This record gives sequence, C-alpha cells and structure tokens, in this order.
Amino acid sequence: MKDRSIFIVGSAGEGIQTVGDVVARALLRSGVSVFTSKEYESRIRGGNSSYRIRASGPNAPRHDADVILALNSTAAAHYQDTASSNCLVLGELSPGGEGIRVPFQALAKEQFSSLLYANSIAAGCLGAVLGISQELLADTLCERFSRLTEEVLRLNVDALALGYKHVLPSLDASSTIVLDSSSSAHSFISVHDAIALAAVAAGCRFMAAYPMSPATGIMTTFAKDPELGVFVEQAEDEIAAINMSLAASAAGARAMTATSGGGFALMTEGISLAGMTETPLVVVVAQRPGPATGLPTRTAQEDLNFAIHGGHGEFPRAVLAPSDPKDAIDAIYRAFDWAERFQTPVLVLSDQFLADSHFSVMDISIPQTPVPSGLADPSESGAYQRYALTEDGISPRLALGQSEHLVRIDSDEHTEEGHITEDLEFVRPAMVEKRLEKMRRLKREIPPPDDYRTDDAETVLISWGSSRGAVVEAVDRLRGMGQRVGSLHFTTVWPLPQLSLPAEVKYWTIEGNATGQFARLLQAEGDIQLVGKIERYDGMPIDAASILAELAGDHSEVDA
Amino acid sequence: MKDRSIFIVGSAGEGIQTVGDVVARALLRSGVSVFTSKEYESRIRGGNSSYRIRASGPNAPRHDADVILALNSTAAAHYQDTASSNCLVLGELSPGGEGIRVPFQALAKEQFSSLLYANSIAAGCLGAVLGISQELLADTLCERFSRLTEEVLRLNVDALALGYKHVLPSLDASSTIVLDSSSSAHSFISVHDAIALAAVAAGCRFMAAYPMSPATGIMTTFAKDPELGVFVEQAEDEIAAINMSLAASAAGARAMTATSGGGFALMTEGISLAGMTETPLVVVVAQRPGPATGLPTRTAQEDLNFAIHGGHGEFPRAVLAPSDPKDAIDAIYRAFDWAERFQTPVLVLSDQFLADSHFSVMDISIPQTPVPSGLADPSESGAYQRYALTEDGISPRLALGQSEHLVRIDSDEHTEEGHITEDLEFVRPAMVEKRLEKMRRLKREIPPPDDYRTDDAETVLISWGSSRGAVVEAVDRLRGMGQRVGSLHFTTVWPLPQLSLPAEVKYWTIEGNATGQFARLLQAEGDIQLVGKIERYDGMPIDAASILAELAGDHSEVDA
Amino acid sequence: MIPIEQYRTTAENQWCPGCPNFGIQTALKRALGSLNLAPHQVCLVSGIGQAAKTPHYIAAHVFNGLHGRAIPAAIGIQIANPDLKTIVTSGDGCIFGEGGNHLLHAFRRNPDITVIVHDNQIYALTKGQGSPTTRRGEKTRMQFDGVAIDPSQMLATAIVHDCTFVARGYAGDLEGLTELLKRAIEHRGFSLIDVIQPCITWGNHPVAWYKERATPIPTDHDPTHRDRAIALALEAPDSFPIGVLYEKPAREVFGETYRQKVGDGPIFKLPPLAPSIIQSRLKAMQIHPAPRVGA
Amino acid sequence: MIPIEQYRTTAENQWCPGCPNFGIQTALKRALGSLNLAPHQVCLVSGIGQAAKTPHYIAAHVFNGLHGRAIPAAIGIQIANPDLKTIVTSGDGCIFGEGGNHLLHAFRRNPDITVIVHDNQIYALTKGQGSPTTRRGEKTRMQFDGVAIDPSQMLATAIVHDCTFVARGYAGDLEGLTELLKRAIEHRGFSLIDVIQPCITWGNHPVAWYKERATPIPTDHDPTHRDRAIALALEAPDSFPIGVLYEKPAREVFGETYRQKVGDGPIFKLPPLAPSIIQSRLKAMQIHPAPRVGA
Ligand SMILES: Cc1ncc(C[n+]2csc(CCOP(=O)(O)OP(=O)(O)O)c2C)c(N)n1
Ligand SMILES: Cc1ncc(C[n+]2csc(CCOP(=O)(O)OP(=O)(O)O)c2C)c(N)n1
Ligand code: SF4
Ligand code: SF4
Ligand SMILES: [Mg+2]
Ligand SMILES: [Mg+2]
Repeated sequence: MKDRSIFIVGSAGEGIQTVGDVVARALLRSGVSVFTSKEYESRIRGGNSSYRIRASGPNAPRHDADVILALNSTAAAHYQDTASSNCLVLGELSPGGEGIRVPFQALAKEQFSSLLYANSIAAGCLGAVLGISQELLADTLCERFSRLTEEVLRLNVDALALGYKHVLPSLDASSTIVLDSSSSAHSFISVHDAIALAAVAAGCRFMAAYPMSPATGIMTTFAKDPELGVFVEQAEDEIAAINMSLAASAAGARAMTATSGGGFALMTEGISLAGMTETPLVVVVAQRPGPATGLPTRTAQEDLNFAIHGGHGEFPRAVLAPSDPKDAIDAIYRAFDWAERFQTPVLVLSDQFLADSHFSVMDISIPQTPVPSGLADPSESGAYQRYALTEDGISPRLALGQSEHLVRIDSDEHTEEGHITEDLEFVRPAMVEKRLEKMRRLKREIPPPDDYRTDDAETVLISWGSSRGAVVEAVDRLRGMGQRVGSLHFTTVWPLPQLSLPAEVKYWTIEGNATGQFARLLQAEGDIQLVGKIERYDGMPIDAASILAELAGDHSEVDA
Repeated sequence: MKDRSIFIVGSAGEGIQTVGDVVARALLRSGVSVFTSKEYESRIRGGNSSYRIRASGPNAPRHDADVILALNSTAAAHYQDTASSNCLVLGELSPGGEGIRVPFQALAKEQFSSLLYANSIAAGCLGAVLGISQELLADTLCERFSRLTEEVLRLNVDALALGYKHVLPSLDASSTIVLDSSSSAHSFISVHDAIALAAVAAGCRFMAAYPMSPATGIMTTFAKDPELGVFVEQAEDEIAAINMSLAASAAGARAMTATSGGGFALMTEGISLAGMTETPLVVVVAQRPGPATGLPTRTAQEDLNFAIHGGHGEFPRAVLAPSDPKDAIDAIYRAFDWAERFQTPVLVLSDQFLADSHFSVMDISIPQTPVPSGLADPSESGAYQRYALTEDGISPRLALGQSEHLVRIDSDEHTEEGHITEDLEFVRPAMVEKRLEKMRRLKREIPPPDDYRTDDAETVLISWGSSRGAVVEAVDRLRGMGQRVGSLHFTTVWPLPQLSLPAEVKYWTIEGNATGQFARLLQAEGDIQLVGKIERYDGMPIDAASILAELAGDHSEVDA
Repeated sequence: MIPIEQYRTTAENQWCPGCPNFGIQTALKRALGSLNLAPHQVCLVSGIGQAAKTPHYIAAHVFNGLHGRAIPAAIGIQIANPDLKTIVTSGDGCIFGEGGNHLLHAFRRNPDITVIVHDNQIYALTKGQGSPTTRRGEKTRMQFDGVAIDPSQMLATAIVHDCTFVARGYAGDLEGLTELLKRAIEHRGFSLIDVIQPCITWGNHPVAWYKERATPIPTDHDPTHRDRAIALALEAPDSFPIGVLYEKPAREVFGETYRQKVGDGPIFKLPPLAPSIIQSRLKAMQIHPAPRVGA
Repeated sequence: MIPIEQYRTTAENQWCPGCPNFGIQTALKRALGSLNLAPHQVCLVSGIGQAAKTPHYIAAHVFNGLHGRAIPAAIGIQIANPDLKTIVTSGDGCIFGEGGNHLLHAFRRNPDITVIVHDNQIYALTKGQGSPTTRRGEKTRMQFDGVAIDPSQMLATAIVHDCTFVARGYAGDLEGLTELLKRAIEHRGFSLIDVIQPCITWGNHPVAWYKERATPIPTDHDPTHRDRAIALALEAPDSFPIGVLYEKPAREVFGETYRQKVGDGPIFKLPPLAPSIIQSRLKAMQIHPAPRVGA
C-alpha cells in the first residue's frame, strides 16, 4: 500500500519530535521514502502540536492522518478531526475516543519508574504499527540518542520493546501498514538545511542576523558548525544585521542574512542601500502569517509584494522562492551568482512549512566550487572608479581594502568615483539608467517557469514557492482521474520571464495568501486571464486535497 | 503679457529665499498670482540653488527662466543654460555673461558698509524689473523683517531703493515686464502648510516624528505653533516615531507621523502593526529621489509601490497623493476619515517639490469641524471585544482607558477579545476576512480620477500626485495648438477605483520615476493599453515643456 | 485593596509550568491590588517574547505591540491618556536588545511609566539564543561555544542618565518583588525594574543558582549615591543585589508642559480646537492686493 | 610620517566656511599621517549628516552608508578585512540618536574600530533640530521653547560598559585633538572619542563659549578610575573636560576567535572551503536502507 500519513501529536516539550525523528529515520532505513512536517504553537511548553510523517507518498503535506499517535489525550481530542476514514488512533486516547489505547505514561512509570521512557514506548508502538522491525527501530533510537549513557540507552531500548510488544497483539491485518520500499539511499533534508549548506558552498562567509521564526535555523546551522567557516553574529536588531552583512560584503566577504517579515520590514532601508551602493547581498525572508506578529510558528506566502517592492527608490533586485531542497540549492547558487554579477540584493523567500519540513530526496548534490567572485582584478584598474559607467551598467567591483585602489561606497547619488553629487543634468540620470540597465540584463537571465504535464493540458495550475509539491500531487491525482491538467511553477518570482501562454487554457493560481499577490503580479506583467484563484491563509501549507476541492467548486477546505 | 518665470539664483545661505519671498509677496500684493518653487543642494552654505517665481502663469514649474537674478557669478554661470530666449539676466553676472550687471555686494559695502544689505538691493532691482512699485516693495520688506530694529529696517529700505534706482535706467520697454493682475485675494500656501493645518483641523493631536527632508516642515509647523494643540515629539528614530504615534492613537489621540522614503522603510513594521491592531494612523511620506540617501533635497515619485506594499502581511490601507494645497486639504480629511472609519493606516504621498512650492490659490478653506470620531460609545458595549466580528469587518473601537471596558490591542493574530490565538480553523480565517472586508468597503469609496478636458480627447495623459499642474498646463497648451488632449489625474492611488476607459484613446502615463510604477499599477488593476510613458528621474519636477517634448517624440528634455 | 482575583483573564496561559514568570505575574497583580488600581485604570504594554505575553494574563488594558517597541508605545499611550497607569512588562531581549535605543532615550524623557524587565538572560520564545544580559562564556542554542561578548549594563546606564527610580527584583521573592513593584509604580516619572527571572527551560543555571545570588542590597545603601548605585548595578551578571539601587525625587515628567497648555486628562476628552485658530492661520497666508502705484 | 597632502580628495567640500569640522578633518589627516597609515590602509565609515560627509574629504576607502548605521557597517568591514584601520566619523545625531542601539551593543563587542563623534549638539544637515546632546532648555528650530528633555550621556554609558578607550576632544584644538585621535586609533579594541564641534550656523553659542568650557582634564586624573571618569563625562553639557576619560588595557577584540580558527587577514583572501566539508555534511543526511527483518 502507498502513501500513508502519520501524525504524532502532543504538546510542546513532550517529545513528538523525538518519537517522530526515530520513526521517520527508521522508515528511511527500511527503504521507505518519507516526508515530514511540523506544526506547533508559539510557546515552549504545552498546547497542541503535531509531527507529520508522510510515508511512501510525494514530498507534500497532507492534512488528514491515516495513523494518529497521541502522546496525551487533549492532543488526541484536538486532532481527532484530522483522522481519515479508517484512521488508526493509538496512544493516550481522548475520553470516549476509539483506537488502541496505550497508556504511555502509566507504562513508563510502572515499568521504568520514570516518565522519561514514555516516548520510547510510543516509538515502539508506532514502529510496530508501521511494520518496522524492532531491531531497526532500536538501532535508530540508539543512533539518535548516542549522547546518553549506555545504561539509559538500554532502558530506552527496553521501553521501545515494551511498546512494540504491547501493541502487536492489538494489530490485525487491517491495522498493520505495509509500505512501499526501495533500496536506494535518500537524503533526509530540509529546505533550510539546503539553503545553509548551499550558501556555504557558494562561498558565503558572513552572516549577521537576529533570531526570528522561522528563519533562525539558518543562522543556527552556521553557529553550530564552525567548520563551515561562516562568521556568524547575532546582531542587536535586524537593522544592525543587514548593515553589518552589507558592509562585510562591500569589504569582500560574501554575505547573507535571514529574517522573517517583521525583521525584513526593518531591513528594507538596507535593501535600498544595497541597491544604491551596488553591493551583493543575499537575504532570506522566511515567511509566516502576518500582519505584525501574526502567527509566528505558522506558514504563509504573504510577503511576495513586500519582497519585490520593499525599499525606497528604484534599483535592480531578484526574488527567488524555492520549493524543495534541490530547488533551494539551485536558488541559492543563482542568488549568490546574481548578487555578485549584478552587484545588487537578491532575496530568497522561504516559509515556515519549508523550514520545518524534511524531504526524502535522491541524488542531491551541491556544486563543488563556489560562485565565481565578482571582484575585479585590481591590477587591471587604472584610475579606479567604483561606479564607472559602462555599457552593461556593471562597474568593475573592488572590495574595500582589496588593493591600493581607493574604493568609495556611497549611499547618496554619486559620481563614478563614489563622491556625493548634485549633478542632475548628467550624473543622476546616468546613474539611474546604469542601475536599471542591470535590471534589464538580469531579466534576460530569468529561466522560464517549470512546466509539468502541460503539453495537452486544458487546465493549468500556476504556483510559486513552497506549494509545488502539493500542486504536482494535485496534477497527478487529477490526471489519474482522467483530467487534462498541468502546472506551471515559478521559482524566480521577480523579475518574471517573458511569458507567452496559450490563451485557450484555463489558468488557476494557487498561493498561500488571501489577496492573490502572484495572480496580480502575473496580470501586471503579462496578458493572462485567470479562471480562478486558490488562496489559503489559515497558517497551514497548501495541500493537494484542498486544491482538488477548490477546483471541484467545493470551497470548504480552503476557506474554513 | 502673461506667464513669466523668474529665477533668483545664488548659493545656500546667501539669501535667495529672502529676496524671493519679498518679491513674490510684493507681486501677490500687486494682484499678480505667483507660484514659487525651490531647488537646492543638500548642504547648509554654498553650492547653487534657485528660488523660482512663476508670475501670472499656472501653478506649475517651469525649467526655463525669463528673468535670472544672480546673487553671485558662479550661480549666474551655473544657471545660464536655463535662460529662455530673451531672458533678462541681472545681478552678479558670470564672467563674460550678458545682462544688467549689478554688483550687489560692492554696492552694499560701499553704501552701507555691510554685505548684509546686498539682498535688499537685489530685491529692489528685481522689483523694478517686474514693475512693482517701490513703495509696495518697501512695505513688503518691512512686513517680512518686522523683527529687525527700526534703524536696520530703514537701512534695508534704503538699500532696496538703491537697487530699484540703480536698475531703472537700464530698463527699456522690452526689458520691463508687465504682468497680469487682478484684485482678488490669494492665499500663498504650500502643500505641507495645507497638510499641517488640515490635519489639525481634522482633529490631529499627536505627532512623533524624526527629522527627514523633505518631510520635516510638517512637524516644524506644529512645534512652532503650540496653539495648534498638537503634542509633538522628536523621536530618537522613525521606529519610535511610528510606535509612539500608533499607540497614542490606540489611546484615543488622533495621530499622524511624517517621514521620507528611508524613514518610511523603518516604519513599515509599524504600518503592518497598524493594520493588524486596526489602529487609525495617517503617515505622510514625502518623497525624494532614491535609492538609499539618494538626493535628499530633490524631488521624485519613486515610492509609490513601496507605499502600497510596504509592511509584511496583508491588511487594508489607502494611499493618497495630493497635487496642490486644496487637494491636500481634501486628502488629509479623507485620510483621517478613512483611518478612523476603517481603523487602518492611510498614507499620504507628497514630495520635495510640493513641500517647497507655494501656490497662489483663491477660496481655499478648511472644514470647521474635525473628522467624526471613530470611537464607539462605551455605554453601548455590553461585554466589550475590541475585535468583535461584524458584517462589515469594522468592530466598535474603544480607546485604551476610554471607559471601564478593557481594551486589548494585540499584534499577534487574536481572538475577538484581543488575546493571542492559535485557532487556525475559525479565528484566523475569520480575522483575515474581517480585515479584507474593510478593504473591500474602502474600495467602494474611492473617488474616480479627476477628468480634465477628456470629452473629445484622442490622447489622454494619466498622472498622479504632484505632477497635476504640469499636466494640466500641457493639456491646455496642446489644446491651444489644436490637439484633442485631456488628462486623468489620480489623487487616490491605492486602491484604484474601477475604471472603464474608452479603448480608442491614446493613453500616456506621466510620472516622476524611471520604472513607470503607476503605469504598471494601472496594468495590474485594469485593462489599459498605453502608447507611451513619460518618466522623469533627474530630481527635478515634471514640467509641461518636457511633456510636450516627449509627446512630440523629442526625448531630449526628459532623458537628459 | 483590590483582591487579585479581579485581575484574572480568560486567556490560556502559554508559559511553561513552574516558570518564574508566574511569580512576576502574581507580584504585579498584588502590587496593583494593594495600590487600588482597578483593571481599567491600568494599561499593560509589551513587545514580543515569553515575558511579553504577561499583559494577556492580568486584567487591564493591553497594548501588546512589536518586539522591541514597548517603550515608545507606552510613551504614546501615557501622553494620550495620562490618567492610565502605564506599565511595560516585557523581556530582556525585547527591551535591552531590539529596543535598546528606546530605553536609552526614555531615560532622557522621564515619562511617567514603569518598565518591568523579565530578565531571564535568554531569548526564550525563539528557543534559547543569548540575550543582552547573558553572561559572557555561557553556552546557548546560538552561541554554542559560549557568548563571546559582554553583557549590557542598562541599570548602570539608567543611573548615569539620572533615571529617578532604578531597581532590581527577583521573581522568586514574591513579597519583596510586590513591594518593589508598588514603589516603582507609585514613583512619579520613569521607573526601571529589572527582575531576575530564571528560565527553567533554556537557562544555564538552576533556580537555586539565581536564588543564591539574588541577595538583598545592604540596608545601609544610600540610593541617592550614584557611584555606589553603579557599583551595585555592575555586580550583575555575577550576582544580583535586590532592591532599589538608585532613587531621586521626582522631576518634571514628559508631557507636563503640553498638559499645562492644553489641559490635563486624556487627549480624547479635550474639546476640539477652536476653528478660529485654523482660520486665523489660513488668513495669515492670504494676501490682498494693494492698490498699485506703478513702477 | 605621511604628509597630509596625500589625504586630499577631489570631492568639493560642502561644509560652511569656517566650520570646526575642518579642524577635525585636519586633525584626522595629521593623525593618520603620523601613524603612517596610507590612504588604502584606512576605511572611513559614516552615516548621514554634515559630519558624515567627512570620508569624502580624506583620501581613504569610504563607506558612507545610512543615517545612524555607521557602527554596524564598520563592524562588518572590520570583520571582513581586519587589515584595514576602520574609523567611524559621523555626527552626534547619527551615532547617539538614530544609531544609539548600535553604539550600545558595540561597547559589548569591543570591535577594533574607532568612533569619532562630531558632537555639534545639533542636527545640522536637516537644519537645526535638537540632537541627543543638546542641553536641556536650548532653543532650536524644532524645540522652539527649548529642548524639554535631558541629554544623552553616552561617554558615561561607555564607561559603565567598560569600553577601554573613552575620550573627549575639542575641534578647535588641533594639536590636542591630533594626539587624542592618534591614541584612539592606535588603541586596540573599541575606542570612542566625542569631539566637541561648535556649529557656527545652527549652534546656540559662539565658538568662544565652547572654547571656554573645553578645558583639559586635570593631569592627575587616573583614567582607570571608573567613578572619576564617569564624573568627568557627566560634566557635559555644562563643560567639556578634554582628554582621555577612561582607558583600560586592551582585551579580546571582536572576531578574534573566528580569525584564530579560519586564519587572519581579509576574508576574501581565505582559500575556499574544502568541498569535502560540505560533502560530509550532505553525507551525514543520507540514509541508506538496511536489510529489513520484517515485523
Ligand atoms: C522584529 C522582530 N524580530 C525578531 C522577532 C522574534 N522574536 C520574538 S521574541 C524574541 C526574543 C524574546 O526574548 P525576550 O525579549 O528576552 O523574551 P523572553 O522570550 O525571553 O521572555 C525574538 C527575537 C520578532 N518577533 N520581531
Ligand atoms: C533614516 C533617516 N532618517 C533621517 C534622515 C535625515 N537626516 C539626515 S542627517 C540627519 C541629522 C544629522 O545630524 P548629525 O548626525 O548630528 O550630523 P550633523 O549634520 O549635525 O553633522 C538627519 C535626521 C536620514 N537621512 N535617514
Ligand atoms: S521558556 Fe523559560 S521564560 Fe519562557 S515560560 Fe518557559 S521557563 Fe519561562
Ligand atoms: S551647518 Fe554647522 S556643522 Fe554643518 S558645516 Fe555648517 S557650521 Fe559646520
Ligand atoms: Mg528573555
Ligand atoms: Mg550633529
């Protein structure tokens, strides 16, 4: 059987992450591809949260569960509406709830005199249900807890066995799940992991940032792993973060920063500074639902317009919105490359869904060489001028202190030399045109959107960023039902490529906001008639089922 | 004869403002309508600057001069290219320059033993050239310098007389200028004067702001005139400014703030907060050329997109861009009214040109009563909920501390009561829809654009904000040449009204930026085919002559 | 004396069970109660963070704004409605980190507000990064090799700016903290109280470690003595002398001049401006042509 | 010893004739010259304001960024290229006002940069509003009835943060200022020097008023004595004791640990990261199926 959705539910701090990780990894080790995602409240302990495993299905979210493992009964009740028909519920059931009751806490207390073992019991139960061998499970658990003493590890393995044994008798043919498996190795990786590693590989050496969900993980990856060689500084605020990063870049250290919408708001003056000073800078904006503080731990695609237009004045920029780890590696390479070559800010939009999801991917790779340096050879410059006017708008760039050539970087409108100017007749228009010429050239490099099964499509779903998995799944399912559906997916969302779209096709846009930002963008940039817009803005990621429901004219899934 | 353009040129600190003010006021007192504008460098002393008087012409800029009065010879040289054919140049001529040489400084030194009198001599010269009576000039000068001692005043009047007498013999019929005049009273007022007074009249009581050209004048007006009753605070930065103003508004003080692009960048997080907390707030964004520091004392219309999209997340807002003092009074009333009624931020875009121009206007008036309060009657609320869900999306608003009803204002997604929520199923979508419903209703109130001579027009010039005067002048001049031209001018630039534009007309957009921001906005929001875009981005205001040149296919005036 | 039950709200508490934030919450309720400040007479203001959720858990007016921006918001509220007791209650990251500039300039203004810093020496809500008060060398979930920079010294900074009420409290000392909060709230002008609040989830030290170091300021301390007050302030983060470090008689508070001019009380209660004022300003801009005498 | 002509640039100076900023400019050129710092070894960093134009007038690398943001920019530059002498030269409004938070946190980091504040106690470029150092009561073009709040005390704040070089200079004292600047620039770690710079256009006092009050710190002052240093700092804005207020031996500077790990010198000269490092991280994420034993 294929495509199983497993929710491990509980409250923050209770251990759903541990149980989920052990089970997900054990599945992977048994050859089953998994996709995991998380949803949780903005608090440290308590509340309701879930760790979601989608086994042998596509890398896309599902909002219903085939198995629910509940670590406490409140969570069991909270998530009971997510149960698919035939869902197996196990663990601490809600009062009156049906399923296999396993009193994790009581068992842990009874058998191990400590609540700490409840999670291993739970992992054992779930492993059994999923048909993972007990040995493999125990192995995975030991790997994950390698820091524990041997004694404690042994007790955890016992607890796992207890759980495993406890649940076996209650399983019959219908409740045991058999999953597709293969013998190929998968990488189990999140988009933010991919962003961090690709950035380092691309040559990033500097990041100043201020913690903000869901962007923090990128900085944490650098900070945790000093061998990556990135200078990381937790700035006092986002303004310091972007100014430090930008100036470090001007002084020759390839730099990036990362934040979420509210922090990005504070950075927009710096974005404009990067535009004016022609300084390469990569900025990751990990979206969450707004406005203002909004829902800090949830997901959204609401900051597209802001990413495109944030910052005063006019200057070139690109905005990329990757959808999965491979796409993210590409996007980050492209971002650093464009930043270097066009000497301007490049934004990368991700979101909480991407930050907290792990994808199973095969054949993932990261280029072995960094993005070529955009720095000029100082020996070639005669009298050096940082903003020399050239045909393509691109001036040879030297870093501050790179050589004896003085480099002058200026936020005012400036002469070729980098001094403040008040020359409105020649210098100002020339500098405006120089900057816009770069945008024109950048635009020529924009790749076309990703085409999926559009050849004979009568309906085309248009998406951008994190929703690709769900859209592809929707297309496949609709094709399975005999419908001629395809999709066009945009990873580069600004500038848009020149599009020539067949007119007779029915276009739908699909995005994680309530105002159809991408739909409007398409309309401003080209000639497109949309038949409908699918918008999700409840803080959860777009899933195939809700797309199907919307297309079928049933709005309940999306508007709810 | 009509429409004379007079440039008083000199360096900063030298007194062009004094000379200009005296002459402009004297013209007004002799019944001549004047429009004045200023252009100057970002420095305190030195450089080249001009005070421009357009007499008995429209309230719109001209880039060429019929009279140039130069306070120093460098300025005379700098501005010599602006001379129209037949231009009369007088004062300190450039080496080899033609015109009536008046050595202001030497005369002042000689006759009054002090350079301080040079400006009065200059005012006298210019007054004579413009046919203003010496008495009236002297009177105006005394009025303007009422703070000086009588002795000094008398000496200044003597200096003025000296200038007057000095230049008279050099004037012949062709060089004396006779201007149209009337006996109606004019108000001589700038758009920022109008904004400040209208804001106070509309009920504004609080402004925290941080100085930034060209927005500072609004705060200065309040600070200088405590009788206006506005609590003014110079904040430590723009972030403090918007948060103070917003919170004061939440506590019942009608509030505004003002800044320019870079400061607005720092305020965008606060704009989003106003959207989320549903707090009325009026923010004036006085534009100048960017990006970054750009040209601090010049003009532009580059922040349209940023004003529309600045701030993370999705929430209702309106953006108004007045073109002249009357329009500004309307816009400010509308801004405060919308802010109160829709409980959301409203932005008002002005620019340096508007900030530094004085218009002659007849019959200007400001409503006698403030905008109605958006505060609810606390005695009507049972169990009060700040974010109560209502059909129109508008919840009865009580201020913090208005009554015994507790008011909870929250930047997180919140319940009706104003508490943090994690309810994604009902509360979050309902709150998103509530906020968007307000936008839908706001959109219904958007007035159509201003129509000017479009009835039989084959060509329509589309403009927004500060360029109206120039566009109207261009239309009139083209009509005078027999061309069927009209214009559509937008003061409300976001949201746009529903437009149904006749398809056979040739549309041009005209705006002060290099990327055609408004043109793109029109294309995103409606079906419009543009035949051309006229864009000016050299830091100077759009004028009729450059529009005419562009329409005639001669790009030299605009692209230079 | 208002019983503390009257400050209960319906909001579900989101703190970790046992968090010392509960102590601050209770102490604040008690202080308000014993000062007879009814919920509607109080406005609680915060930014974003765990501490910043406090206003949801105490019945009062609430302004829960942006991370770092509680102080300017409180100043705006205090000016708009001076009848409210405006109290900021937010985290160390919020007030000393993102919002540092506002605190610095609040010292200068002396607004009549109280600022309570829940000083847990960590960014708790974002899961354990160092905050401006984290001790040098301590390991966190961002500074894995230990924080490499020195802590902020904002109490000493308050004192050099002659802030007229500067105190340090301890979240575990309910009685003492209640008293300190009462004094801070009663103080006319700006009062700053840094409350040591061990974080039992992300903190590097057990509560006992803090308790040991949170010792009362010697009773012979003269709180008008600047140098001694600074020395006491600078003992942190190694130890936390608890009590009033610095206190001076109230001086002019922010907005007083304005109120003297336009009238006291909330601005929304002021009568509208006389239209004649605007009209006179407009009139001053009007220019009437004089009879022309000709050149 | 490099002659000061070598620091000349082609930029047209935009200051008012006679402005004491010229004095700071000359002193800085002299200091650089006598420290044998060639133009390309120096990076001048500023925000926006009259003072912030300084970098255009002295031959060196220039980063003239945003108003208030010179310090984070300088820190970024210093980390990216520790071989450069990175010197901030900007206004009181820029550094103490808009940029206050960055200064506050720079104290904590101790980056090896020098910050020169052109302290004219006014916002000059925006035409005369009060700055954070304007004396209470002084009238400005925004505070028409006089500034109603107290001045910032950032030197005292530096001292309580144990900033290891804190000085005050006077723009009119070329010799003395040159010496101070030399010491500040030579100092390893963060050095802050507030230079009293009368504004002859917007200032409320004639230069003589300042000159009178800019008196040398008594020679017996012990710059390691915190309390006395604070007392000297707090004499401003009534008088301006000139000299080094506070000085401590250098301590660990910002970024040292990083450089110890990856190598010294500019980051752009570092060899690219060994690809094996990335590959090993990728590999750690790879999961190979084990033979399944069946449930
Ligand atoms: C502009 C902005 N930047 C960052 C964040 C993310 N953020 C939320 S709370 C927090 C830190 C909270 O620390 P603190 O103020 O000490 O409160 P605590 O959680 O420790 O009580 C941060 C960085 C944000 N909400 N807004
Ligand atoms: C974000 C931002 N806010 C405001 C301004 C406007 N501004 C430019 S210079 C300045 C004040 C300058 O004062 P100071 O730093 O003391 O320098 P000075 O001109 O006195 O030398 C201000 C407010 C700006 N450029 N950017
Ligand atoms: S994370 Fe720390 S500060 Fe936050 S509630 Fe838990 S224990 Fe308290
Ligand atoms: S305005 Fe003041 S500080 Fe600026 S150059 Fe002129 S005198 Fe100097
Ligand atoms: Mg904290
Ligand atoms: Mg200054």
